[in-house]
Amino acid sequence: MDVRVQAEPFDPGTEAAAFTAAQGARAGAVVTFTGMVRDAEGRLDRMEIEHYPGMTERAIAAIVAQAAERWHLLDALVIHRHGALRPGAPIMMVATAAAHRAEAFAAAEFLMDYLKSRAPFWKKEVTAAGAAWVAAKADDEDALRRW
Amino acid sequence: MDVRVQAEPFDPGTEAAAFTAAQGARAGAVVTFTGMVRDAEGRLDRMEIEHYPGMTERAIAAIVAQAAERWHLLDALVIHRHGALRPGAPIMMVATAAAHRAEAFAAAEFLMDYLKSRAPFWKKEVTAAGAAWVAAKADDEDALRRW
Amino acid sequence: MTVLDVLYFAWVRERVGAPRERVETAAKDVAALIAELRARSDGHEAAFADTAALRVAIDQELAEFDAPLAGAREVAFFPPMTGG
Amino acid sequence: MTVLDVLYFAWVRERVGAPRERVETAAKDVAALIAELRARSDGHEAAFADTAALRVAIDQELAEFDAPLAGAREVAFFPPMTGG
Repeated sequence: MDVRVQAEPFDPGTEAAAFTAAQGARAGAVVTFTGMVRDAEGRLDRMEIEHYPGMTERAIAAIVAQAAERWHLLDALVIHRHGALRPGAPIMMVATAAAHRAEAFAAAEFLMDYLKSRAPFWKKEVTAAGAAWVAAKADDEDALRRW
Repeated sequence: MDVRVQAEPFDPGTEAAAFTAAQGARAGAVVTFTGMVRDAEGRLDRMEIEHYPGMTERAIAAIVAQAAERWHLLDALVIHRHGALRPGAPIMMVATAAAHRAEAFAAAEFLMDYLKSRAPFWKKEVTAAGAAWVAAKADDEDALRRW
Repeated sequence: MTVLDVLYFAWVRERVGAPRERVETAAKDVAALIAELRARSDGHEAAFADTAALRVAIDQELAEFDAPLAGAREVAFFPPMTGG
Repeated sequence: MTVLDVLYFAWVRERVGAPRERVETAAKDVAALIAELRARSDGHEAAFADTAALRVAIDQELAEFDAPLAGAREVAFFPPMTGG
């Protein structure tokens, strides 16, 4: 289990390759999720991500431990960036390895739902017109109830 | 949308990196699934995968088109190997790109459920003790009903 | 009478002893075709003994056992699929 | 009286005008602490005007507004989180 909270960029493909290769023949299924800075209208200059050093790592480690136990994960990885990110840049990724696909998918979705609403990150969008904090979505809070 | 049915090995990390990079800033979420030859007990010599050339590509293309429309996918990739595969080797992968995580996850799970039971592949496990066709699981048939 | 390409996969292929054969038939539907194929050899008989364990595709589309064969050119028999 | 490190994040930090401050307080719970903090400045008042929009963590664990502060060393206020 590996949790990294970092300002530095990361390459999701390189991480996915290393994670998958590390599983050997124990795992039958690896799921990865990569979240990118979205800017469909091309109006974003950058996304600024603030976090709560210390609590961030604790909160994520607790979520990962919960997922690992519930879905018998063979391995899990969470990487989350903070600082200023350009449109299209990977913000974060989650990877899960399990014997079968249902566990790997469920654990990855659970981790994402918890990271969205329970890990202390705050996103701010900066455009030519100014800066605005991204509001939490009711959907994201609702998503937690299914677990 | 890209569908590849091949005997050659592939590298899930390289594919994931290329797929993610190709999305630019339109996509907010990329999900990948990689299925590997599992051999927890170390008794497997190889997995042999037979398929129905022609029908395989048609069936997968139809499944991908359905997923793309239903979840507004920006992109999708399916790679599936046939022939003889060693323990730990990637058998297949699915990647989906969408604006938001829920769509990317749902489409990837849907594609996996359909590939399991509706794409014409058959797996045979070869051990020192002999060879046996893998039986379809009732679970896999049930998994289709949720869609 | 029409001529069909009949294809076999996985253990169906192994029991029949061949991956494909050309079959001249007047069978109206899949079930009638199966009845004809079973009589061909002991291997065919073994392959078609339990049709509940079989799936069929007509011209590369999954079909039911009562599907008509009018216009069909290729019929394939195989066990439930185990992809992914 | 105890001394707490009080931390602010995102727009709470911007309104207060500082990322953290040391606060000497006898507040028994989070709600009482908020009542004291609001009186510190117009910025604090703006930050705490709508507590429904706020979340609180005590010693880096999410907590409720009626949580006791006994033994606490670090209290953080911030908007709902938007990670992932």
